Amino acid sequence: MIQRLLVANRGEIAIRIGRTARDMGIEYIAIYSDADRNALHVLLSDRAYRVGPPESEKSYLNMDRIIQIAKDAGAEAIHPGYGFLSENAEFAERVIEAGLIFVGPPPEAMRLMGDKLQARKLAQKVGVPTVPGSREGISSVEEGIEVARKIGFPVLLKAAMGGGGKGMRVVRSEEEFTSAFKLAQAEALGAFGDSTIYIEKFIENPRHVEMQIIADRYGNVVYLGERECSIQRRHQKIIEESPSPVMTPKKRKEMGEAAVELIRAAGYYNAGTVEFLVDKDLNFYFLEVNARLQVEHPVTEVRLGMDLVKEQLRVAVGEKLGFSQKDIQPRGWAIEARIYAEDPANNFFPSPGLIKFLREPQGPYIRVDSGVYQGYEVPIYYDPMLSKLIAWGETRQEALARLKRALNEYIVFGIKTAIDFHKRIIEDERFRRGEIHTGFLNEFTYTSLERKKEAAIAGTLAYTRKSAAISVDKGECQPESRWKTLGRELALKGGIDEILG
Amino acid sequence: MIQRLLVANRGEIAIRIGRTARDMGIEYIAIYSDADRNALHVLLSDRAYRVGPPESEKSYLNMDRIIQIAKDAGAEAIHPGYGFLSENAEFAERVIEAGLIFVGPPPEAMRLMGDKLQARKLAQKVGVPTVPGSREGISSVEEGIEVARKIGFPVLLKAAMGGGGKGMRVVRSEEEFTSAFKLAQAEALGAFGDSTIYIEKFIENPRHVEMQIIADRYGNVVYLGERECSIQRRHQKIIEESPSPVMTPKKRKEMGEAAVELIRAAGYYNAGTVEFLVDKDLNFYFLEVNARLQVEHPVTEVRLGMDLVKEQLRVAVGEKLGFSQKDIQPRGWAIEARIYAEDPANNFFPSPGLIKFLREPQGPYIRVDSGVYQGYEVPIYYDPMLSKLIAWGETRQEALARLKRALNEYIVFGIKTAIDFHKRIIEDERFRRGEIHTGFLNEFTYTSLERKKEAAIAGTLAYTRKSAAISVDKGECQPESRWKTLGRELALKGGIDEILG
Amino acid sequence: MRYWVDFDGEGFEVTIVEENGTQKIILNGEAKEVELFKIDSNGTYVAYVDGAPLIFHAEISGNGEVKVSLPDVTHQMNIVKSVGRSGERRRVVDAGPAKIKSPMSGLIVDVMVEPGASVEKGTPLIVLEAMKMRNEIKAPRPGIVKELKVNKGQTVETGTVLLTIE
Amino acid sequence: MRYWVDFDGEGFEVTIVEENGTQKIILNGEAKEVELFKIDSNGTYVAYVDGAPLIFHAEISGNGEVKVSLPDVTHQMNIVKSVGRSGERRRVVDAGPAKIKSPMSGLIVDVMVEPGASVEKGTPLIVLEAMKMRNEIKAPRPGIVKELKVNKGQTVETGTVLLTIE
Repeated sequence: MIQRLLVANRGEIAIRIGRTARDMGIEYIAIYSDADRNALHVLLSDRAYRVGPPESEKSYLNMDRIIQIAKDAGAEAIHPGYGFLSENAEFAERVIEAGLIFVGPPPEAMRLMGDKLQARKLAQKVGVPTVPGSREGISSVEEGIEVARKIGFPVLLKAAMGGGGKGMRVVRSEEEFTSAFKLAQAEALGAFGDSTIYIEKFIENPRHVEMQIIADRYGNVVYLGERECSIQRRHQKIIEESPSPVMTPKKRKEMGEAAVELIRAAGYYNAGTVEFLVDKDLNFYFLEVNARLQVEHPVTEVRLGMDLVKEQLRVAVGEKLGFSQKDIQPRGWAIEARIYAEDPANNFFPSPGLIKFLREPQGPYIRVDSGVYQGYEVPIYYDPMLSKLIAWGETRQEALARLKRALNEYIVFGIKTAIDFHKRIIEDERFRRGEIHTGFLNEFTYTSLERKKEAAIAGTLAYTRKSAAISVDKGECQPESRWKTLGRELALKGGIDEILG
Repeated sequence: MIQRLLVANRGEIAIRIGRTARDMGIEYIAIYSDADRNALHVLLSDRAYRVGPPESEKSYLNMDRIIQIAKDAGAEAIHPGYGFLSENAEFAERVIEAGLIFVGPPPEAMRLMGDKLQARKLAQKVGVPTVPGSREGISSVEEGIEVARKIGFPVLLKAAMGGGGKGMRVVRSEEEFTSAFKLAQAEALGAFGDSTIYIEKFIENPRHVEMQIIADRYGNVVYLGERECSIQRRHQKIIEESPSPVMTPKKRKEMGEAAVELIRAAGYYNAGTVEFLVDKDLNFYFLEVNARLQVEHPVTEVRLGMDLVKEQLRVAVGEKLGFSQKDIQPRGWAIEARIYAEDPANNFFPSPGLIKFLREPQGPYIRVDSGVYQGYEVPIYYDPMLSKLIAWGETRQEALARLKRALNEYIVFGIKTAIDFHKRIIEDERFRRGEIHTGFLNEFTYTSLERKKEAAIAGTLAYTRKSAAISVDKGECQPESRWKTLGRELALKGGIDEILG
Repeated sequence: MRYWVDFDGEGFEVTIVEENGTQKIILNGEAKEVELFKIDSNGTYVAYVDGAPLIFHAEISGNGEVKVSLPDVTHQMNIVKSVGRSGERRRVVDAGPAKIKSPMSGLIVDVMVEPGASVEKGTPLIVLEAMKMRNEIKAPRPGIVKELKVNKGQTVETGTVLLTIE
Repeated sequence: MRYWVDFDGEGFEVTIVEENGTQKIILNGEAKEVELFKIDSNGTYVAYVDGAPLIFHAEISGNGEVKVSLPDVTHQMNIVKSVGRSGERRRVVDAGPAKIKSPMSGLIVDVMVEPGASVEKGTPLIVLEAMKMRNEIKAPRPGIVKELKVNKGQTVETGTVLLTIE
C-alpha cells in the first residue's frame, strides 16, 4: 500500500477520504485555497499545502499545481473526491504521466463516460435502454429549439461534461428556451470548463435510481445495491436512500447486471455509479455513469459494513476485489440528508457566513460526515454543503425515525439551512409511503413562516434580557458564573455533612 | 407503547435513552439538579423538571421526588439508566407501586442480584463456578482481616450493593487492610447508601468478560454475545470490546448458556449482564450480574444492528422478544473508549471545568455518545465521563485503526482527558495481540510529558503573538476578519473576469 | 410589561409578568412559565417554556429589530413596548416603493434591466452568483424600475438594496 | 528573537525569525516554517509547522507563564526572552520546601497529618473528594509537615497549596 495520499478536494469529502487514509496507515495530504486556510479538511490533515487563490479555476481545478504539490509532498497517489477534477480524464492522464496513482477509473473509461453522449451510445450498443434525446452537443439556440421541437417539450438541457445538477435546466416551452440555454451554457463553462449542452426528453415524474458498482483491473465487477435519489432540488439530490422503496429483488438483479455489463464494456474499474431513470412501471433507462465516488456513497456503505474509499484505494494500487457478488448481503435500510448552507424559503439560495453555534447529531445508527466547525466561516466560493447526515435502521420506518431524531437535534446558528425543510419532507405522507419522483419537491409547498409564536417568545425574552442587562447590568447566567450562582461552597458543605454523617 | 418516558439519570446515558424514546415516538422527559440546569441531557429533552440541589442524594437519588415528577409530567414509565437508582430494588418497587412502569428487571430479581452474596449463592446452586470468598458481609476490620487470612492475600474488598468500581479495593497485605477497608466502606456508603463490604480472593491477571442478555416476561432469554472489559483503571472499565480476543465459539456458547441459566433461575427479565472473570486457561468464574443497561452496551449494539434500549422498552411494556438465539448473527468487531474529564498523568484525578473548545470525532463506523458541548462546564458532583467513543470494523485490527483515527481527531480544550492515554494503550503491542487482563493498566507506564517540543513551539508562537497584539494591536486572523484579509472584493473580481471571459 | 412583536405586518402581543419569583409570558391569552439562560456570549440562549427547552440564537439591533434563529427556522421581527389597548396595535404596512434586496452575499454577474424599464411580476432583473450557482432575481410585482443601485461585477452582501420598483 | 521555554527545570531555546515574509522557528538546531492562526477568541489556535496542523489551546498569564493544551496533552511552561549565550541558560531548580498543591477542585474530607509531623515518601496526607471519588494525596518525599493550609470540610481549587513539607 502507499504511504501518502493527496486529496485534491475540500470540505466533507476530503475529510472523509482522509479518514480512510488514516485508518489504513496512510498520511492524508490536504490542499487549500486561500479561502480555506483553516477549513476543517486542513485542520484534520497530516500536512496541508496552499494550492491557490479562492476561485476554483485557480485552486482546486489547477492541475499543474496539484500534481506539483503531490510530488513535493512525496504523495504516491491522488484521490480527486467528487466534483472539481474528479471526472476530468485529462487530469487523470496527467497524474498517471507524472508517475502517480490516480484513485479512480482509467482515463479512457472516464473520457467515454464523461461524455454523456458517447456513454449513451455505448449503453444502446450493449442493450441498456436509454432516454430519447440529441445524439450530439447542441451548438446554437436555433439548433436547440429545432431538436427540442422534434423530441417534444418539455425537454431537459444537460451539460455534456456535467454532474451535480449544474448546467441542467428543464425547458417547458419554446419561449423559455433561449434564456435557459444561455444560463446552462454559462454554468457548464464555469463549472466544467466546457459549455457543451445536449438535450433529452424530459420524462415526467420519474424516479432516479442508481446502481453502485466496484470493479478491479482484472475484470471483476460487483454491484453493491441501488440508491433511490429522487428527492432533488435544483436537480441536485438532497435525500438519498438504499434500498429504493419500489425495488424488487428481480428488478435489482436486472438493473445490477445491466450496470455490470455497461461497466465491463467500458473497460471501467474502481468505484462508479450507473444512474437510471425509472418510470411508473419500473422500466429503467440509462442516464449516465458517474465515474467517481458519489456524495451519497455512505448509504451503501452502512448497509454493507464496507468502506468504499478503502476499496477504491485497494483497486487503485492493483489489488483484486476481496469479495464477489454472492458476498454482498446488505442489512437494513439507510437514508442520507444533505445539509447545505441555504435558505429553503428563498429558492435554496446559498447562505454562507460564520457558524456561531454548532452541535451536530450523534448517537445510535447516526453517521455525520461534516466539513465545518463552530467558529468556521462558510465561504462563498464553493458548493455550500455543510454535512451529510446518514441514518440506518432495520426497516425504512426505523431509519426515517432516526433521521428525524437526528434532524431534531441538529443545531447550527449563524447561517440558514434546510434542516426544517428536510423534516417536512420525511414527515410527508406520500414520502413515507415511498411515493416519490424527481419532481417531488416542485409539488412540495414549503414556507418557513411557521413557529412564529415560539420565535416571538424567544425574541421577546432575549430582547428584554438584553435591555435589562444594559440598564442595570444585573448579570446573566453564563457558564463562567454558574459556579457562583449555585452557591457552590454552601452546597458542598451541605453535601459533606450528609456523606460524613 | 407508552407516550412519555422519564429518564431518571443525567449525562450521556440520559441522552442515549432519550434518543431511542424519540425514535419510537415517545416523549423524553428529563430531570436535572441545580448543577445540571443547562446540561446537554436537558437541552435535548422534550421537557425537563428540576429534581433538587446538586448533591446526588438530594437529586438523582431522590426517589419520592422522581416518582412525583413522573406523575406530574404524565410519564407512564421511568428508565433509570446506569448508576444512581438503576440497581435499587426499592426504587423499582416504588415506581411500580405508583402505577408506573419500571424499565428494568423485576424488583425481586434486582434485589437478588443486587446483593452480590445472594447472587453468588444462586450461581453456585445452578452450577456456575464462582470465585472463593466470604459468604456474608464483613462487619469489622478484625473480622475482615481474619477472613482475608483464611482466603489468603491478595484479596479484593467489594461493596455488596456496589458497581462501577466504587468501594472496591485490592489489599495485598495485612498492613494495608485497615485503611483500605475504611475507605471502601465510606465510598460504598456515599455511593450506594450501604457500607456492606465483602471479600473475595483476588485472582491475579484475570480477564473481565461479560455476557449481555435480554429476556422477556415469558421465559425467553437470549444471550447477545460477550464483551471483554479487562482494561480498567481504579477498577473501572475504560476500554471495552466485543468479541473478546480469546473467546472461542465453544466457550462463548458455554458462557452464554451459563448466563441464560442463571438469569432464568433468578426470574430475571429485561436487559442484563452477567460478569465473569476468565483465567489464563479460559476457565470462567461468575462475578456478578449487572441488573441494568451497562455503559458499554453500544459495542454489542453496533455488531448486531440492535437497539438495546428499544428492546428494554418493549420488554417493559410486556412485549415478547422478537427474535430467538439463532437470529443473533453479530457482524465484525466493536470497541469502545470512555472519555472522562480526568488527568491520566495524575492518577486519573477528575478534571472538571469549562469546555472551551470541542470537536468530537465523526465519520465512517464511529459512534459518539456524548453528554457535553462547547461552553458547558463539567460539574464536580458526578462521574466525570464526557462521552463514549465506539468504533466498528470487520476485524479487530480495522476497529482499532478506526478508534485510533477517532481519538486522533478528538479535540477538547479546557479540561484534561485521557485521550492520549487511550492512544498509547491501543498502540501497545501486547494490547494489539489481545494479551490483556484486569491488571493491564497497573503495569502500564504512562507519562504525559511527551511532545514537549510541539508544546514549546505552540506556546512560544501564542506568547509572541499575544505580546505583539498587546503592543501594536496589529489585528490577528480571526474568523470575522478573514473575509477582509483575503482581499475578497479583488479576488471576486478576478474570478468574474475569468468566468465571463 | 406588554410588547408588540411584529413579523412584517402580522404580529402578536406578548406580555411578560413576574409572579412569585417566576417569569410568565402571555401570548394569545395563553400563559406559560419561562426561564431564560445564555448558552454562550455569542447570542445563543435556551429558554424553557413550561419546561420545554427552546434553543435559539438572537441578534438584537437597535430600535427593537430582532433576528431569532430556532434550530430549524429563522424569523426577523420588530419588538416595541405596547401602549395601546391590548390587541389593538397594528403595524402600518409600508405601501411605498418595493426595495429589491440581495437574498445573499454574492457577485452581480448580470443586470438585465435599466432605470425606467417597465417590468411584470416575474421579469428577471439581476443574475447573482455565489458558490457556483447562478440565481435570477425576479420582480416580485409589476412596476417601473426606479433606482438601480448596483453594477455588473459588483459584490453585494445579504440585504444590500439592488434596485427599487415603484 | 530568542526565547527560553522552561518546563519545570527542563527547557528549550526557541528562536523565531522572519525570512522573506515567512516565519521560521528554530528549536534544537532544526528550523521549521510556521504560521499561526486564531480559531476563536477563547484561546484556541492552529499552528502549521512545515505544513502540519497543530491545533492547541493557550492560556497566557503575566510573567511568561503559558499553559498549552495539545489535543492529547497539556503542558505548563515559562517563557522568557533569552539573553545569555545560546543554549546556556538554565532555570535554577527550586530546592526549598515542597508545596503540596491540590491536583483538582474538590472537597477536603480528611486531613491525616498535623504540623510538625514527620512523613515518609508515600505517607497519606489528605483525602480529597470530587465526583464521588476519594483520592489520597501522599507525600512526594520524606520531611516534616510545615504549614497546614486547609481544613477538613473546606473546598479547594486546582492548584491551591494544601500544605508544605520541609
